[in-house]
This record gives sequence, structure tokens and C-alpha cells, in this order.
Amino acid sequence: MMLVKQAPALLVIIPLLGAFAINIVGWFNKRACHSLAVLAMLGSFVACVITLQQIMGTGTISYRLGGWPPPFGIEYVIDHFNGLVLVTVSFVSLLAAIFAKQSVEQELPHKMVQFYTLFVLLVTGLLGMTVTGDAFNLYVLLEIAALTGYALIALGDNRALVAGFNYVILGTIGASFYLLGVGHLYIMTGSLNMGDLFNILPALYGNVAIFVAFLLILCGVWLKMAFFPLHTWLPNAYTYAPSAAGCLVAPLVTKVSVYIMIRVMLSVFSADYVFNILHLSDAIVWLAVAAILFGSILALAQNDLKKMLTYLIVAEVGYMVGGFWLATANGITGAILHIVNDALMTFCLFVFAGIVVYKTGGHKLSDLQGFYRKMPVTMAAFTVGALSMIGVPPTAGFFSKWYLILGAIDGGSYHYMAALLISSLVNAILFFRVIEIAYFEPRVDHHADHGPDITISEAPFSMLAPLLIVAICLIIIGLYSGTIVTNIIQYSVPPGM
Amino acid sequence: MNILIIVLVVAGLFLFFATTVGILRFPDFYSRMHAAGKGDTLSSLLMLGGLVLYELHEFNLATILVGAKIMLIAVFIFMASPTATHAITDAGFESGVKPWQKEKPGEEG
Amino acid sequence: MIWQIDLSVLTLVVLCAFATIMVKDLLSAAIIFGAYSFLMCLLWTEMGAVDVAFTEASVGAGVSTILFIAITFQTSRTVKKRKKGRYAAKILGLLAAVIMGLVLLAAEAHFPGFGDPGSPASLHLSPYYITHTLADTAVPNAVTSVLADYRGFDTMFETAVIFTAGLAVIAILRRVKQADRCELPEPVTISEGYEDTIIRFVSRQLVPFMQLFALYVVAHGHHSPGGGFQGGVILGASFILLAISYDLNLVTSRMSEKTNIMLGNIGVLIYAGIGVIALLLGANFLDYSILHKILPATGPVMARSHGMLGIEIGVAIAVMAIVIAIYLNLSSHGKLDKGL
Amino acid sequence: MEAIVAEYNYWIYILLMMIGLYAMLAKNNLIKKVIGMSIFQTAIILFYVSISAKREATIPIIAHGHGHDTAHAVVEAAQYANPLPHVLMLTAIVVSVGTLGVALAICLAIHRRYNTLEEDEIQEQLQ
Amino acid sequence: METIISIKPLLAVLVSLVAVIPIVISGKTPNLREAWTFLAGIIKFGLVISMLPHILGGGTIEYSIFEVLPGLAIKLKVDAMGMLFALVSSSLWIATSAYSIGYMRGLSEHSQTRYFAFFAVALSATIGVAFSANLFTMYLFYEMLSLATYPLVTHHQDEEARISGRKYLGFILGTSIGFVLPAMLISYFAAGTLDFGAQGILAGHFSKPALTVLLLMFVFGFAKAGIMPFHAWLPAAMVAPTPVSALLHAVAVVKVGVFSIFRVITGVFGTHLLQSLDLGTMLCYIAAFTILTASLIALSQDGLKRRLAFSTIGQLSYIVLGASLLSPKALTGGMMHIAMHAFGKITLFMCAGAIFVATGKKYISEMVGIGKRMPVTMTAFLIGSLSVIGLPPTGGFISKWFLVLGTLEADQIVMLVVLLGSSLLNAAYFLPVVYRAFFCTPEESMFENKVQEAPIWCVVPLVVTAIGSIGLFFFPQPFFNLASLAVQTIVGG
Repeated sequence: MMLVKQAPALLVIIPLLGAFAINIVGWFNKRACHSLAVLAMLGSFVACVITLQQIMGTGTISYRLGGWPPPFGIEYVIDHFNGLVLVTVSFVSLLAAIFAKQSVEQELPHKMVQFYTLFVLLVTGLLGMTVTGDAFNLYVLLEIAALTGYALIALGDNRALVAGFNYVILGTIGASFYLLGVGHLYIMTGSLNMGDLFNILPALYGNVAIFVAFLLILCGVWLKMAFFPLHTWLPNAYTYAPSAAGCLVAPLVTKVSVYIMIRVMLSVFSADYVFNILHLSDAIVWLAVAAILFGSILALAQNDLKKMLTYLIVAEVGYMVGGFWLATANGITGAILHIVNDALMTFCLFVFAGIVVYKTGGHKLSDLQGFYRKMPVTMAAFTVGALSMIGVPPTAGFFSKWYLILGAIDGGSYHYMAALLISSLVNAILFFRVIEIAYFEPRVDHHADHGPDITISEAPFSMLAPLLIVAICLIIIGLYSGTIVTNIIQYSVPPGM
Repeated sequence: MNILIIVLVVAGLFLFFATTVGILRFPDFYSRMHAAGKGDTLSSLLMLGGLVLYELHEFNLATILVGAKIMLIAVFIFMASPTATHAITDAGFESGVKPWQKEKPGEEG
Repeated sequence: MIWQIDLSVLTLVVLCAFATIMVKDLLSAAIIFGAYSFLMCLLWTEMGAVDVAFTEASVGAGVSTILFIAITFQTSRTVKKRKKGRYAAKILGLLAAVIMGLVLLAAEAHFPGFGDPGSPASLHLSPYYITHTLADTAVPNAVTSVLADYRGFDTMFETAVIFTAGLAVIAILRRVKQADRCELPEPVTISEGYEDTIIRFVSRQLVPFMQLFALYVVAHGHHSPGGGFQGGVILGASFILLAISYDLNLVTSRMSEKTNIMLGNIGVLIYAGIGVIALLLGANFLDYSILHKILPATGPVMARSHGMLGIEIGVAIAVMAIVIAIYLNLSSHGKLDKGL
Repeated sequence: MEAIVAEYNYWIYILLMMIGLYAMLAKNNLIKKVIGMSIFQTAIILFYVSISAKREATIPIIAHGHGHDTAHAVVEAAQYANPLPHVLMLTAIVVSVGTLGVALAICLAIHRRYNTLEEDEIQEQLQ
Repeated sequence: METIISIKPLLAVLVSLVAVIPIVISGKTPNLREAWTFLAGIIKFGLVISMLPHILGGGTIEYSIFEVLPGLAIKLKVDAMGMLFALVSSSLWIATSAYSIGYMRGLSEHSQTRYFAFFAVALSATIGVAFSANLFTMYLFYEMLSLATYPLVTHHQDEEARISGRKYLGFILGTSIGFVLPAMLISYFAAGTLDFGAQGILAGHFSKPALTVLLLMFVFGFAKAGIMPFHAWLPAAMVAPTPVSALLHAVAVVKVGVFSIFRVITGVFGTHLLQSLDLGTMLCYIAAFTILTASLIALSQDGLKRRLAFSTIGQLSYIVLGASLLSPKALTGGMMHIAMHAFGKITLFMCAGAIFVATGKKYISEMVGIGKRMPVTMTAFLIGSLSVIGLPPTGGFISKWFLVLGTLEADQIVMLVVLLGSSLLNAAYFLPVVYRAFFCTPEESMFENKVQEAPIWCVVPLVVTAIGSIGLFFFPQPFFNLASLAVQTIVGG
């Protein structure tokens, strides 16, 4: 009972403590790190599920840290929206932790302890960002996630360092913009608590300073989520990161940033302010269209699997941002649903990329030759992920796209719909190119230029299991997306839309 | 009392000014460091002393505590500042900075 | 607040910023940056933000500068004249800067005036903290009470951030593999073959005082500026001083890497642990007042005060360890045996 | 004069932010970028601290706080500076030094691999 | 006309899907594997048959599997039209699989397990389309079919297969995502449902131009129907092994395409709506164009399979034409043509395959006098071509007869001319083949090694289907009744 009451705190504290446990134990026994990490992830996942259950029972939960009443203390506010995101994040990170074992042993044998600690801390940061109801607390956790992210990415090969550095610079600009925006809100209202701000702000909607705060926060979050004009850091950073890190960072960081955007727009400002008072929707939807097309087309130009995926992420971010700014109930539903689906899809694909790296040592498309023959199960799972990316029913990707397009029709922005369809077609081309290579071209083993001399066969179980689980989830979630929407998401769509 | 304070502080300020002029005007590295090290240390000592006296105007435990703290600061400056100057000068010497002499023919340029 | 000082210092700050960006010699850039930070903390003292100033003095003017200097020694000291002036980047940067500047100016026009007692910021939340801190927590230093109690959760993650940073630096730089160690450049060192008695003596004398002072700052943070973080930084700085005046081996012999990491962990664990204890005692996370159940002879209010002391200590330990770790790794290319 | 005084801090923080941003985006040397980053963050801290300043207010340490008898002495909020931004900025400073450390570490590692800190040279080596 | 809820349709869909598992498991022992295939086929056929009486009794069978989104369920519904299609495909599957055993073994193809597995999946999808109760379900199975047939089309895994596979998916997926998906969403947004209604669901939601665009999106979107200009995948897909081509053309893919168009026209738009807006005529001309062009191209093809492919394109548009004439008789004819053409065309393809197995010849010009060597096959070929041309005594005649009546009923004289003209063209590109085969003496140089009939597994099925298409001339009742039932519900509804 007590644990149920404390679940909101536990879901962040368990991984935090876990990180230190890993770091201490790791000094004595490297092997223990992985299992500890998995345990921590499992714990926070359970806590998340309990929390979500609670919400669906009793509605929004507010948890006062230090027992201080808001707005004086920091509070956790958990409603259906971030309940859902919490479960997604913790689930994906649990799978990622399971996946990490082999690939870390192969890629970073000497940095295991640090890797797992940073890994778990990153998850802590993400969960904290998702769960908090305090604008500044969000910034601190943002920075934790960011720092761990920089480090995890910089652990990769040589190019990763440069990419990591750019990420540091741009990421810091983003976080600082967010902080500055919060500062503007604070100087105008004197409050930091989201709910409190939500109540105070309407009196100030006319004020330019508030608008600037809005812009700053938006730009900051866009930098973090690599929205189209500000995406430059992402592709290299995610391509050259260690694959175990990529599996965690790529699916989650951008999605959580999207979550933050929606959260701030709806819970600090209001749908009324964002959509009706400011007339930015059209411009931003056009930007999103640009993002989608740009991402898809550049993805088409890549001959490197991971890089292709990273450009797809840019496009997917365009989906979500655009979907939200369609300013229709369907659009927002689609955006939220897509946060969940895209996290899973991206994870599926990046895990696959990780397996490719583990098996062949490279991540060029040409490394996939003959995979269907050598590792049919893996390829089957990958195919599911690809289909979901393309948006073929009954995979999850189809249904979020469904809602997004409905939203587009609803809001009469057909250019967005067109962009979605085009990018689906491009995805189809992309993934069938991959499948063709893996299906038609016979494997020519050239281990000379490839590091690990592993004969290509099915991936080890600890890598295969997460892949299969997530592939199955993609279909199950696809089938149950109606249930998810009616029971969870519709509560987070602002009323009166 | 006040007179003393004023004298101390003004002397400190003057020395600071002198130090600055020295650093700007002296011909070479070593002499500048010389100006900086000495003037800096002494002037800060004087001013801190002035402040202590000022604190002790009304005389009770709290003010004595503060005064003691200020004196401690003075002591540390007294230890640290010359050492720093020495270190810098020494480093300069190690890296072979030549001392300045009055120009002899053939040394211009 | 004396606006004359305000204005003049601000102007100096801007000059320093320009200089440190423009100057070609990285070492002097680092020094000027130190001056910049120091002017900043003057400014803040003068605005009444003593704790911030204290932190900035110890971090910005102290540790950051040292780190910059270390990195300058280990890499290259001068900025190369670039072959082709990258106008694209310059124009982009200028454009971005100007646009941001204009936007911020537009907002600035609607701010309440500087130092206006009637601004919402000074009326909405802060009065509560100022008026209640004594009654709620028996800590006269409002900053400490807000930092460690009202918003203690932020501070816990702040500690986690610094811990993360240290870990990140280790993860990126630390070298264990033998091959890895060989292929890398020997770190530059100034300390070997050059023993200056004066410096060594003085710094050896100063170190204990520094540490004493650090402990004072930690313990007295309730009543005066300072607290765990500043104290921790000073503790770390004392070790850095040793490392500079002698060499890294002395430090590593005093505090091995393992001890260091352990301390870092333990520090944050103390913080989180106190929170968890509160949680186990049935209150919310980090609700120290519940601690009076286990602390002898303390009411809920004093329990908060003691809880804060506890976490300040934790913060201090963690910060000290991490500052040392960062410096050691940066100054020795992650080899920890010889370096600056 | 009053007008200037009322605005000056904010102008300066904007100026500093512009300098920092420019350095981060336009400078070629990585260390310079990092310095720009630090300036950028310090500027934001300056902004927050300026928010907290109050005329005729002293540092936010409640006077005569020693001893618990005065625990319920009436405290005038107007005479103390606003402590909240100070707290936030303590955190921000820590964050910035953390970021600084990581950035410098990456710089060092880059220099270790590419033996230069000039962005364009690194790019050349990457081609 | 009562409706019963029964799980039978679901079983009918799933049985071959489930069969995949044992097929894959028993991949090492071919006999067992093919035994599974047969078992599944027979069970499926049995299930379909078992539902037949109820349907003939004018009832329908429904089974709602899963409510995915509010107002959007994966739902199966068996009505006359679906039953007709299901009957055709499930019965022909057995024939095809029997044939493919002979074919694959005769050529000792590689990775036959994969082949049979995906074959089964494709059949599930086909039945799924036949039984789907709303557009969404249909779209789902439609895509499933496209993906399941990809490995079949590209079975050889060589460069040619790769290119044509690209073409295949490019056309099929491209159109279905690019046209059908948005069209479906727009209709869903407007009508709030996607369930097929007797009189459509779009009535009163759209202006005429909007409806026109929507209709075109659907018609071209279902590129499996091979309406020009989206037909190019069909000849390309000829690289596949012959049984696959047979499946594609006769049983599964193309029929799914036209069936979907049929469904959309009748179930989503509704004949009355189209009539009132006079959109049928437009479709008629599109179909007519395809018919004539395809027939003309077919004339110029030397490769037997390619000629058959183009003839298929033409024949499909007959069905579309039947749908778009919107008159009861034409609808009946169109539906029956699904069945009749299926039997005829599958015979032809099997023959082509048999010839290839026996002699390795692909080109008509090489088949001079082959009739003397393989009389059974070529007789079957003759029957098949008669059926496709539409001459008695073959089933093709009946369906075409109804189409002709339909044109008169809808007094579209142009279409009548088109039908007759195209029949002449059909004759012109089929009969020469037969003539050469039987009445020209081969120069011996072409037949160095003595050729006789293809293996028994190949011959039997094509004989069966040939007999079937004759039988359908004398006993068209089952299909005829189903078709007329369907038409009643559509027109009289």
C-alpha cells in the first residue's frame, strides 16, 4: 500500500539508486553491472505500471516532494498523458538494458561500469522529465539526460567525438533557451510550478514577454528534439554512438522532448493561447511538412543503415510536431499515440542495427547481404518494424498515421496529409531496398575490413529477445490502439477541441 | 580612531594605484611582477586592517569574531600573494625571459 | 545596491567577455575568463546574491579556470589563423545572435524594472520562503533552506548532475587498456624535474587551512553564505593545489581513484538515502521532518535542519570527489599517473 | 539615469548572451566554443540574479537567526532579497560546470585523435 | 434474409494461415509438407462449401473479430458476392497447389518450403478480402496479400526477379498507400463508418467533383485490377514460377483487385448514387480503353506468358466494365466473369507451365506442332482459350453473354461494340497458337529430344480445370445464383 502511494517517487528513485549501486558494485565485479541495470529498469517499469493503473483508477495524481505544498515545493503531477509516456519510456529502456549486454561486452569492454551507470542515469533523467510538474525541476532533469547522452554518444568511435561535441554545444543552447524561457515566465509571474503558471498566465496572454518565453521554450525543446531546421546535430550523433547507447537514446530522447513540448503547451500555456491567440499553427505545420519531406528524402540518400534511420527520426519528429499543431483533437491524439508507437518502432529498428553491427562490425546497407538466409527470425522482426514504419495495418505505425491523417483532414491541412503519404511511400522504398539487399544479394564474407570475425547466424538470445518482444508489441499495440485512445489518450486531449 | 582608519584605507588605495601604474609603466616582466607582488600585498593588508578597526567600533563578541576572520584573510593573502608572484616570476625565468637593461647600442629593434 | 558600482562592473564584464572571445592565446583567454567570472561574482555579491557569488567564485573563477588552463596545457595553446575565413558560419552566428538579441530586447521592454520590490517575482513565492524559513526549518539562511529543503529535490539532481559529469569525464578520458595507453600522447607536465621549495612549502601549509575552511563553510551553511557545494569545491580545490604544486602521484596516493569514485557515490547516496529513510518512515520522499522519529531530542523543525545538514555533507563529499576526478582526468589525459 | 539603471542589467545580459551564442556558432576553435558556452550560461545566471535583486534589500539571511527564541519574530519580506532565483542559479552553476567538464573532456579526446582543435581541420580529416 | 453470427468465416481465413506453421516445420520432408498444404486447402474448401447453403438461402454470416478503433472493426461478413469469390479461389487453390507440386518438383526449384508457406498466406489474405465486411478489413487483407506475394513473385532471387519485384511492389503498394489509404480516410471522415452498405455509405456527403476524384482514387488505387496505366506490374510479374502466375492471374491477386473495385462501387458508393451522378459511364470508358489496348498489345507478344498476361489485363476490365455499367445484368455478368475467367485463365497458365516443364519453351513461335507431342495439354489450352474468348461450350460464354445483355440494358451501344470487338481480338491472339500447335508440322530441328506430356501432377489439374470450365457452361447455377442474389441485394436493396 505504502509502495503504491510512493510509486511516483519510486519510479525515479529506483533507477537513481540503481545507478550508484552499479557504480559501486562495478568496481568489484564488472559482470554484475548488467543484471543490476536490468533490475533497476525492471523496478522502475513496475513502478510506472502501478502509477498508470492508479491514474486510470483515480485520475491525476499529485505527489509532493519533501511534503511541501505546491507551488512552494516541487510536485509531481501525473495524468493519463505522462502516465502513458512513463510506461513507454520505462518499457523501452528495460528492453534496451536487456539488449545492451552482448553489444557492450563487444564494443566497450573496459567502460562497462561507466556505461551502465550513465545508461541508468539517462533513464532517470527521462523519467524525471516526464513525471515532474515543476518547470525548473524539468530543466535539471533535462540536463541530466543531456549530459549522460553526450557521454554515451562520445563513447563511440572517432567520429562520435566530433558529433558528440556538436551535440554538447547545440544541446546546451537548447537547454539554456528552455531555462531562459522559464526565467521569462518567472520574472512575469513569480512562479515555477506548472499548474500555478497555468492559472496565472491567462491574465498576461497579451504580454510580449510571455510570447518570447513561449518562443524560447519552443526553440529550446525543438533543438532537443531535432526539429527540422535545428536537427543538424542528430544524424551524426546517433549514427556513430555505440549501438547499445543508440538503442536507448534514439528512441527515447526525441520522444520525451516531444512530450515536453506538448506538456508545456497544454499545461503551462493553454490550448487556447497556443492555437487561438497565437496564429502560428499554419507556419509550424508547414515547417513540419518540410521536416517530413527533408528527413525522408535525405534518408533515401543514405547508404548507411544507421544514418538512414536517424534521418527517419527527423521525419518522425516532423510527424509529431505537425500532428500536434494541427490543433485538432484527432491530430493531438495521433501525435500522442505516435510518441508511443514511434518509440517502439525506432527501438525495433535500432536494435536491429545493433545486431547488424554486432554481427558484421559495420552498419552499411551492404553489410546486410544474405541476412534473410542467415538469420530469418531477426529479419522477420525487422520486417515488422519496417512495415510499422511504412504504416501497413495492423502494425502500430498505421494507426497513429490514421489519426494524424484524420486530424489533417479535420483541420483541412491537406499538405500535411500529402507529406505523410509521401513519406510513407519513401519509407516503403527505403525499407524494401534494405529487404532486397538482405533477401537477394548473397553473403560475401569479407572479414578483412570488418572487425569481429563472427560467422553470420541468428543473434544471441539476449539481443533477439528484446527485438522479438518489441516486434510483437508493435502488432498488439496496433490492434489495441483503439483501447489506448479511448481509455488514456482522450483524457489528455484538451476539452473543447 | 577614525583618523587611523582613514589613513590606513587611503594608504592602501594609494598603494593599489601605485601598483597599477607600476604594472603599466615598468619596462619588463620582472619589474612589473615586483611592483605587483609588493604593492598588492601591502595595500590589501593596510585596507583589511582599516576594515578591522572599523568593525571594532562597537566592541562585542560578534564584531571581534568578524575582525578575527578578516585578519585571517589578511594572513592568507600575506602567505599566498607573494608566493604567487614568486611562482609567476620563476616560471618566467624558467621559460627564459631576459631581464631588461638600459639600451646598449645594437639592442634596439 | 549601489548602481554606480553596478554599472561600472557590468561594463567591465562585457569587456572581459569580448576579450576572452577575441584573444588568440588560449591561456590568456582562460585567465581573462577567470577575471570575467570573478567580476560576475562581485556583481552578484553587490546584488545580494552572496551564495551564488560564493559558488561562482569557487567554481567559475576557481575550478573552471583551472580546467581551462589544464586543457590548454594538454592540447594546443594558440588559436590557429584559419586558412579560409568561414564566412558562412560567421554570418550564421551573427544572424542568430542578432535575432536572439532583438527578441530578448522586445521582451525586456515589458519586464518590471530592475530591483523593483513590487515585481511579481518578489511578491508571489519568495515572501513565503523569507517569512517561513525560520519557523519551518530553523535555518536563517533562506537560500540554504530553499535549496536543501523546499526545493531539495532539485538539489539532489544537481548533485546527480555533477556526479554524472564526473562519470562522463572518466568514461570519455580514462584509459585502462594497455594498448590504448601507449598509442596516446604523453601528457604535458610542469611538475617533474622542477621543484620549487617555496611554492611547495606554502601550498603545503595552506592546504589544511583550506580544508578547515571548507568544513566551516559546509557546517555553517545554515547561518551564513555557503553550504555543501561551495565547501565541496574548496575541498577539491585544496587537492588540486597539491596536484599543481607537487604532482598527481601525491594526490592519487592520498586519495586513490577508487576511493574517489566511492566517495562520489557515497556522497549522493547519503542525500538520496536520507530521502529514502524519510520515505521508509512513511512520509514523502525527502520529507526530513519525519526524521524526528529516529533523531534523539529533535522536533520536526529541528529535524529538517539536521536533515539539511546531512544532505549538505553528502553534497560536499560528492562534489569534492568529482571535482578532483574531473581535474585529474583532464590534466593527465586520463592516465592519472603523471600530468599537470 | 533611473531608466538606464532600471534596464542596464538586462541589456548587459542580452549582450553577453549574444556574445556567447556568436562564439558557440561561429568560432572555429573548440575551446573558444566552450568558452562561449560558459559565457552564455553565465549570462542567464546574471539574468536570474537580476530578477532576484530588490532595492533597499539585504542578503537573504534572516537577521538574528541565531538561537531559536527568535524563531517566531516577525520577518519583513521586503527587506531581504528574493532567495528563490539564487537557489535556481546555484543549480544552474553546477550544471554549467558539469557541462564544461564534459565538453572539455570531449575536446581533449578529439585533440587526442585528430591532434588539432580547429573545426575546419577536423572536418578535413573526416573527409 | 437472416444474419447469423458464426466463427466459420474466421476459420476459413485462418486455416491456411495456421497451416504455415506445420508447413515450415515439416520443411525437410516434402511429402508431408505438401500433405499439409492439401489438408489446409481441403478444409478451407469444406468450410466455404458448408456456408454455401445458408448464403444461397439468402442469408449472410457475420463475425466481428476485433474493434480496433471506435467505429472501425476488423469484421468478416459472408454475402453472396464474397461467397462467389471465395468459392472460386478456395477451389482453385487446391488445383493450383497440386499443379505447383508437379511444377516445382519437375524443375526442382529451390526453397520450396518458403514457396508453399507464402502461398498459403496469400490464400488466407484472398479469402479475407472476399469475406471482409468493411473497407478497412479489406485494405488490411489487401496489403497482406501484396506483401505475401512478393516473395513468390521474386522466387528466383535473381536480378530479373529483383527488378520485377520492385515494379510489383512499387505499383501495388504505391497506389494502395498513395490513393486507397487517403480515399479510405476521407470516406471514413465523411461517413463515420466503413462498413459496406447495400446502397453505399457516401450518399449525400460529397459534391460530384469530390466523388469523382474519390472514385478514381479507389479505382486506380486497387492497382491489382491492372487498369491502365497501372497495369505494368502484371507482365513484369511473369518472371515468377508459372503456378504463381496462375495464382496471381486466376485465383488471388488480380481477382482481389477487381473484387475490391466491385465492392467499392457497390458497397461504398452504391449503384444508385453513381447512376444518379452518372459516374458509371466514365468508368466504362476507362475500362473499355484498357480492354482494347490490352488486347492489341497481346497480339504483338511472342512470349506465351506475356500474351496471357495482357489478355488478363483485358479480361479484368470486362469485370470492371460489368461493375461500372451499373445495370443488374451487367453486374451479374461481371461477377460471373470473375469465376469463368478464373477457370479459363488458370487452365491456360497451367498449360503454359506444362509446356515449359516438358520442353522448356516459352515462345509461341517455338511451339509449332507441339500439339502432336502434348495433345492433352493443348486440348486443354484450346478449351481455356475458347472460354476466355467467350465461345460456347465454355463458361466464358455465359458471363460474356450477360455482359452483352447488360450493355443493352444500360443502352451503352459503344460498350457493346467494344465487347464484341475485343472478343474478336481475343480470338485473334489465341487461335493462332492453337492452330500452329495442331495443324503445322514442326521442322524436326526444333525437337531434337523426344518430348511428351508433362509430369502427371501437372497434367491432371489442368485437365480438371479445363473440364471445369466446360462444366460451368452446362451447370452455371451455383455461381449464377450467387451472382443474382448479390445483384438483388445491390439493386433491389
